[in-house]
Amino acid sequence: MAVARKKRNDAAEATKPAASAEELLTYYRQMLLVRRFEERAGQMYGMGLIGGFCHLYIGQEAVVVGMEHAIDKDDAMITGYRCHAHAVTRGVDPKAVLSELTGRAAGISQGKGGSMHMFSPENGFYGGHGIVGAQVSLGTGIAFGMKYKKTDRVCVTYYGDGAANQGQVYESFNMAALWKLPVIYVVENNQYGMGTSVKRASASVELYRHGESLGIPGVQVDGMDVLAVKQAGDEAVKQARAGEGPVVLEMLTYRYRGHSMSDPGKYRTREEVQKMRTERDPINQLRERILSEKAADEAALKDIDREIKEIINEAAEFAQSAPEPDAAELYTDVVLEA
Amino acid sequence: MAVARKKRNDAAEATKPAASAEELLTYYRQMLLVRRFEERAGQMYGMGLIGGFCHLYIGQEAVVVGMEHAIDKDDAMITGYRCHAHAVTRGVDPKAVLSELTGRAAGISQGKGGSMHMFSPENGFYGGHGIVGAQVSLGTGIAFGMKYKKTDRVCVTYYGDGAANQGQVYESFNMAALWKLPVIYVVENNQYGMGTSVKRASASVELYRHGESLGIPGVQVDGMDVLAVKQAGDEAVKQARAGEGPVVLEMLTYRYRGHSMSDPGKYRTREEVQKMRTERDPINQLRERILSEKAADEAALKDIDREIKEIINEAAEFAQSAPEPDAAELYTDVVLEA
Amino acid sequence: MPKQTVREALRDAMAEEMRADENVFLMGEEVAEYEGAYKVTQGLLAEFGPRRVVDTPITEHGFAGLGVGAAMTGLRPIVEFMTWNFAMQAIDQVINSAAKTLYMSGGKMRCPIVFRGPNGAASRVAAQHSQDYSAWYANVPGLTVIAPYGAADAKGLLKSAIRSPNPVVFLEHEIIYGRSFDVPDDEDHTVPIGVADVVKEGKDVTIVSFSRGMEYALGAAAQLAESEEIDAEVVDLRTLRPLDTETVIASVQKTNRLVVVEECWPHAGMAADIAAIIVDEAFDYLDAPIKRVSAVDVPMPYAANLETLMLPSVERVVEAVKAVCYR
Amino acid sequence: MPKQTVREALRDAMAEEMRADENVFLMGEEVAEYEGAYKVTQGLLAEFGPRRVVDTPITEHGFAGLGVGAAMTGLRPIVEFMTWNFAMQAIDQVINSAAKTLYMSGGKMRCPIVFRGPNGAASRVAAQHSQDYSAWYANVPGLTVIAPYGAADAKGLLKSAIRSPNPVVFLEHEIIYGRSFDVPDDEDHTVPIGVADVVKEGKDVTIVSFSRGMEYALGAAAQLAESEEIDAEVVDLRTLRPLDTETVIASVQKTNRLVVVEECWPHAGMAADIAAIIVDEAFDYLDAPIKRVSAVDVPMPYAANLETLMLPSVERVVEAVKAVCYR
Ligand SMILES: Cc1ncc(C[n+]2csc(CCOP(=O)(O)OP(=O)(O)O)c2C)c(N)n1
Ligand SMILES: Cc1ncc(C[n+]2csc(CCOP(=O)(O)OP(=O)(O)O)c2C)c(N)n1
Ligand SMILES: [Mg+2]
Ligand SMILES: [Mg+2]
Repeated sequence: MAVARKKRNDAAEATKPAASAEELLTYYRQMLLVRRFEERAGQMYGMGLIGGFCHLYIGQEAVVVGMEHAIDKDDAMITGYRCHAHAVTRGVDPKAVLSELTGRAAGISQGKGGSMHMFSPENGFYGGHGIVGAQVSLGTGIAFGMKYKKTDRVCVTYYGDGAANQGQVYESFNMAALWKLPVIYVVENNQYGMGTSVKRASASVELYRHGESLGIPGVQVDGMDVLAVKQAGDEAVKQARAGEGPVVLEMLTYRYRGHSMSDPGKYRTREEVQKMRTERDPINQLRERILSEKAADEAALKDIDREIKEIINEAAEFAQSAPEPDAAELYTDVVLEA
Repeated sequence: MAVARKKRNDAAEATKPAASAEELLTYYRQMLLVRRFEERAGQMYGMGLIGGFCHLYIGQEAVVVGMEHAIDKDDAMITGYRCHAHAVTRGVDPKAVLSELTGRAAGISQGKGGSMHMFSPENGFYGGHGIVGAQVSLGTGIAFGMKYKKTDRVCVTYYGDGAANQGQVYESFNMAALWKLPVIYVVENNQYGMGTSVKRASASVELYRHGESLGIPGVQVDGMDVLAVKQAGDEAVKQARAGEGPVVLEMLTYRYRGHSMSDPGKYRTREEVQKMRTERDPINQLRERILSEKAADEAALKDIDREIKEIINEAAEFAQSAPEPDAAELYTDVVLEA
Repeated sequence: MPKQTVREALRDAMAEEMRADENVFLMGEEVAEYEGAYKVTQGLLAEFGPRRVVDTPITEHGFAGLGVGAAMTGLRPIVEFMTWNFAMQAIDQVINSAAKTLYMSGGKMRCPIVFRGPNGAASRVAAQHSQDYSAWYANVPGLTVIAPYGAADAKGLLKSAIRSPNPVVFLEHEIIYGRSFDVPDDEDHTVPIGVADVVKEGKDVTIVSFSRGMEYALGAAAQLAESEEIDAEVVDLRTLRPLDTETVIASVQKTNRLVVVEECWPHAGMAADIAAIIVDEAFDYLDAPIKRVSAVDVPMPYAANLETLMLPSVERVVEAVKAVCYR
Repeated sequence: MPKQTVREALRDAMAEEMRADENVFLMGEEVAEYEGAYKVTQGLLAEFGPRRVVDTPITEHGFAGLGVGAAMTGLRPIVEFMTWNFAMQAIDQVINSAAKTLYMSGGKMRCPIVFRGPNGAASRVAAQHSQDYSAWYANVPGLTVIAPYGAADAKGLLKSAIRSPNPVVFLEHEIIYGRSFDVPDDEDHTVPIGVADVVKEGKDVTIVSFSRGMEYALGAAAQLAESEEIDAEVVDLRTLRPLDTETVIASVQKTNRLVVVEECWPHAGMAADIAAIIVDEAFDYLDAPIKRVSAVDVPMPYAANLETLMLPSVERVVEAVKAVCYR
C-alpha cells in the first residue's frame, strides 16, 4: 500500500463501489437507527433526562456504519466520548445505551459511566473514553493484544481531528509501525474540535498524512458516503490483518449539531451547516442510491423508518422509567476481589 | 526551503564550506575544551567526586560548537541532561560547571542542580533538563517568547534520537509550525538512546523527516563535521529569523562513552566505537584540515592544547576544593518572595 | 459593594493584569474565539487580540511546556486548562519544569506562570472529568496553590497569582463560576497569597475548608447557628500552598474541635494534611477527634443519585460537627 | 532461608508468574536487551524472548496506554517505568484509563495491569529524578498501591500484584535494590495485598513506615532498644491502598503513641493520611501528638550534604519518637 494516497474517493468516484440491495438496506437501517437515536437523545437532554456532556453523532453516521461492515464481530473497536453510535452499531441494545444516558441501573454501564463511557467487551466494543486522544494508545494496545495472542483480529481506533495533534497519537503510531500492529486508525475529520476548525489546530490539515513520516500509509475518504467508507475500510483491514501494520483512514465528515449540548456554535455559519445537510447528508445520499438502483421502493423504506421509530420509542420509554442504581452501587466496581 | 532534504552533507561535500583560519582555530579550541572538560569530568566521577548521573558529550563536540557559531550571543539554546558542553560553549566558566558537578556552592546552580541541571540566562542558556523531551516544548516556548516580544531572536532546541519519538516533540512541532515560531530543532542522532539503537526505537530512522507531515523542513547533517554543522545552522537560523518558522536539523553523530557512567555498553561492539573514533572524530578531522590548509602549525595547536589543559586543571582544582553549599541553602530558592 | 459572578471576577482579574503588563498573555483551548469553554475568558480576544489571547491545539503537554518556556523568557503566561483533569497530560511540565527549576538552578531561572481552570466535580460529567487535584499539587514544593471560593477572593487572588514571580496552580470550580458575590470595585483589589480567612467567627468548633467545600461548611454553620445548637467558626484556607497553619491553629486553640471539609478523595487529601498538622501542633488543645468530610473514596459516578451521594453535603458536615461536639 | 537481593526477588517474581501464565508479559524502556536500567529484568529476555519482554521507545504516555489497552484484551502486562518520575508523562493513562474504567463500565471492563519501577530518591540524581509519588497514587480509588521494603515482601507482593485483577501501582526503591534479605524458597510464596506487617513488637510507641522509610524506622527502633530507653513497635504498611488501618489502630491502641516515617514530601503525604485516620479513629488512645518524619519540603538538591539533610534519617526518627514519648 502506498504511503499517503490523496483523496482516494476522487478516484473511486469513477467506479462506484458495488453493494447488494441487502447490504444497502442494512447500512440504511443502521445509519437511520443512529440518527434517530441521537435525535431522541438530544430531545431527552433538552427535557433534563440526560445530564452532563452529551456529544451527538448526527451527520457522521456513514463512518461508523461503513467501518462496522469492514470488520468482523470479533474484531475490536474503540473511540472517544462521541460513542453512542459506535455502541449501537456494534450491537449494543439501544435500550442499554439510552438508559446509560439517563443514568439508570439498566444502562450498559449500570448508570455509572454516562454518555462518554460505555463498553461492551462481548460486542468487541472497548469504549467510550473521555480524554481526547487516550483511546488511540488504548486501541493500539488492543491491537497489540490481538497480535500477542496470535489471532488475526484487528482494532479500529477512532479519534477526531482535534485529537489528531495529541502527542500520544504519534507515540502510538510509532509503536504500531515499529511492531506492525493490526490497528486501523480512523480519524473522523468533522472539521472542528469544539470551536476550533482543523486549520487553526493543525499545521497540516491533511490528517491522513500525519503518519507519513513514520511510514504509515494514509488514505483520505469521503466519510459521507458509506460505501466509500466500507471500501476503504475493507482495504485497510486486509492490510492490517495480513500483518502489514497500521493504516490511517481520514474520514471527511461533518457534525450537524453543536460539539456537545451547550455549544453556541458561533464558530461556523448556519449556511455552512445547511449546505452539508442538504447536499452531503449520508442518509439522504444512500436513500437516493437505494431508490435509483431500485434496491427498495419508498414503501419499503417507510417500513424501515417505522420499525426504527418503534425501537427508539421503546428504548426511550424504557430509559425514562427504568430505576436509578441502588445507593449501594456507589461502592461497587471500584476494584475486583482477587 | 524544501521539506526534508536528504543528506545535505553529501551535496555539501563537493563544495567544502569555507572558513577563515581564525574561525577554524576558534572551533578547534572550543571542541577541545569540551573534550578535555568531559574527560576530566569522567575521571573525577571515577574518583567519587561527582555523583548521580553524568552524561558525557565526547564525540559530539562538533554539533554544539558548530551551532554556537550559527547563532548570536543573545539567541537562546536549550538542551537535555547531556548539557556540560552546551553550558561551556555558551560561555559559562568551566569552573562553575565543574564545581556544579562536584556539588559545590560555587557551581553554576549553587550545587543544587548537578550534572543535568545548569542554566545561564545571561548567556542565553536555558538548561539542562532531565526529562527526555521536555526541553523541546520549553524551547518552543522560548521561541514563542522571542516572537511575542517582537525580537528577531531564535532558540536552538536540542534533543536526542531517543527523545525524537516523544509525543510532546510532535505537539511542539505542530504549534511551532502553526505559529511560525523561530525555533531550530537540532536532533543529535548519536545512534542510541541509552542501549536502544535508533532503528529499534523509531519506525522511521530519518529523524530530519519527522516534521515532514507538518510541513517542517528537515535537513540531515554530518554532525562530525563542525563546518557542515555551522553551514546548516546558518541556513536554518536565517529561515527562522526571517519569520518562516521552524526547521529540523538532524545531526548524525556518535557518543564514544557510555550513556552515563554505569553503562556496560553491551548494545554495540568495541569495533563500532573504535571505527568512529579513528575515522570520524570531529576534532581530529578539524585538526587535519587546519594543518592541511595551513591555518596553523603543530606548534600553535600544541599551544592551544596546553592552554586548555591549564583551564581544565585550574577548574578541577577549584571544583575539588570549593566548599559545599551552606546547610541553610537547603531551604532557599524554593520560591521567590513576591 | 457591586455583585459579580466568580466567572466575571476571574475575567476582570485577567483583563486588568493584561492591561497593566504587556508581558501577561493567555493561552489555552478555546480561550480566544470561543471565549472559554466555560466562558471565563469572555471579551478578552476582542480587547487584547490574538497575539495575547491564544487558542491552542488540544495538546496540553506541549502547550504547558511552551508556556513554561515563555515564562523563562520573562513573559507571564496564564495557561488555562479547560479542566484540571486534562492537566494530567501536562503535569510533568507543571511539576518538573515549572515547580523545580528555580531550585535546580540555584535561583537563576525564574518561572512566573499561572496554570488555571476548573478543578473537581462539575455536574454529571462522570469519573474522568471530575477529579479534584488539590492534594496532589499542594504536595509539591516550588508551587503556589490557590483554591478560592467567593468572587472577591477569586479576583484578588488571581491578580496576586499573575503578579507572583512563582509558578501558581490556580484551582477554580465549575459549579461556582455562575454564583454572585460582593466584589470591591477597585482595580487594585488583591488578596494576599498564603493567608486564610476566618469567614465566620465561632466558639464551639472550627470548620476548615476551601473552594466549593466552603458551600457545605457555611451551610452547615448556618444550619447549626439557626438551631442554636453549635456556634461554628469557619475558616476558608483560600491558599493550599503555602498553608496558613497559624490561622487554623489559632482557631482550634479557641474552639478545641476541628472538622475539615473537601471535595477531594479522603486518602492523602488536603483534609488529611490539616488534621496531621493540628494533631501534631495543637494536640493539647484538641478535645475531640478531628473529622474529615471528603468525597467518597470512589471514582465519580454518572447517575444523579449516586453523584449526590459521592460528594460532601451540608448534612454530612453537620453530622461531623455534631460528632466532634459529642452531640 | 536463602538470601536474595530485592532486585533478584523482583526478577524472580516476574519470571515465575511469566512461566505460570502466558498472558503475563513485560514492557518498558531497556527492559529486554539492556536487562533493565537498574538490572531488575536480568535474564528475562533470554528466557522469554522478545514477544514477552518488549523494549519500548521512550514514550511513557504511549506505552502506558498501550499496556492498558492490552490489559483490556485480557493480557496481564507488567509495565516498567524506568523510574516513577517519568510516569508523570503517563499518569493520565494510569489514572483515567486504568484506575477508573472498571467503575465507569459498571464492572464490565477489567484492567489487570502492573505498573512498576523505582520511586523516590536514588543517590545524587537531583530534583527531577527523585520524587516520591506514594501519596498521589494512594489518593486514587480504583488503584492498588504497593510499596514493599524487604525482598520477601517485594517478591510475594509483586506476585500477588501480577495475579491481581486490578491495576496495581508497584513502588520500588533504587537504594534498596541491592540489599539482601531472607526470602522463602518457594515458588508459591505470595504476600497478601492490603495487610501490614508488625515487623517488631513493642509497647512504648508505634513507628509506621513503608518502602525505604523502614530503614529509618528499624534503625531508630534498634537504637532506642539498645539504649534501653524506648521499646518501639514497628509496622510496615507494605500496601498503601487499601490501607491496613486495623493493624495500625491496634498498635496505637496498645502503645498510645505514633510516629510515621516516609520519604515523601510532608504536605498531603502518606504520613498525613495515617495521622488523620488515627486522630479520628483512635483519638481516645492517643497520649501525645502524632509526629511525622518526612522528606524536607523542598525539591531534592544535588549537593551531597544537602541531599542528606533533605531525607529522613534514623536521628530524625529517634528525635520524633523521643518527642512523642516526652523524653
Ligand atoms: C486531553 C483533553 N483535553 C481537552 C478535552 C476537552 N474536549 C473534549 S472534546 C474536545 C474536542 C475534540 O475534538 P475532535 O477530536 O475533533 O473530536 P469531535 O468532538 O469533533 O468528535 C475537547 C477539547 C478533553 N476531553 N481531553
Ligand atoms: C521521560 C523520560 N523517560 C526516560 C528517561 C531516562 N533516560 C534518560 S536519558 C535516556 C535516553 C535518551 O536518549 P537520546 O534521546 O538518544 O539522548 P542521548 O542520551 O543519546 O543524548 C533515557 C531513557 C528520562 N530521563 N525521561
Ligand atoms: Mg472534530
Ligand atoms: Mg541518542
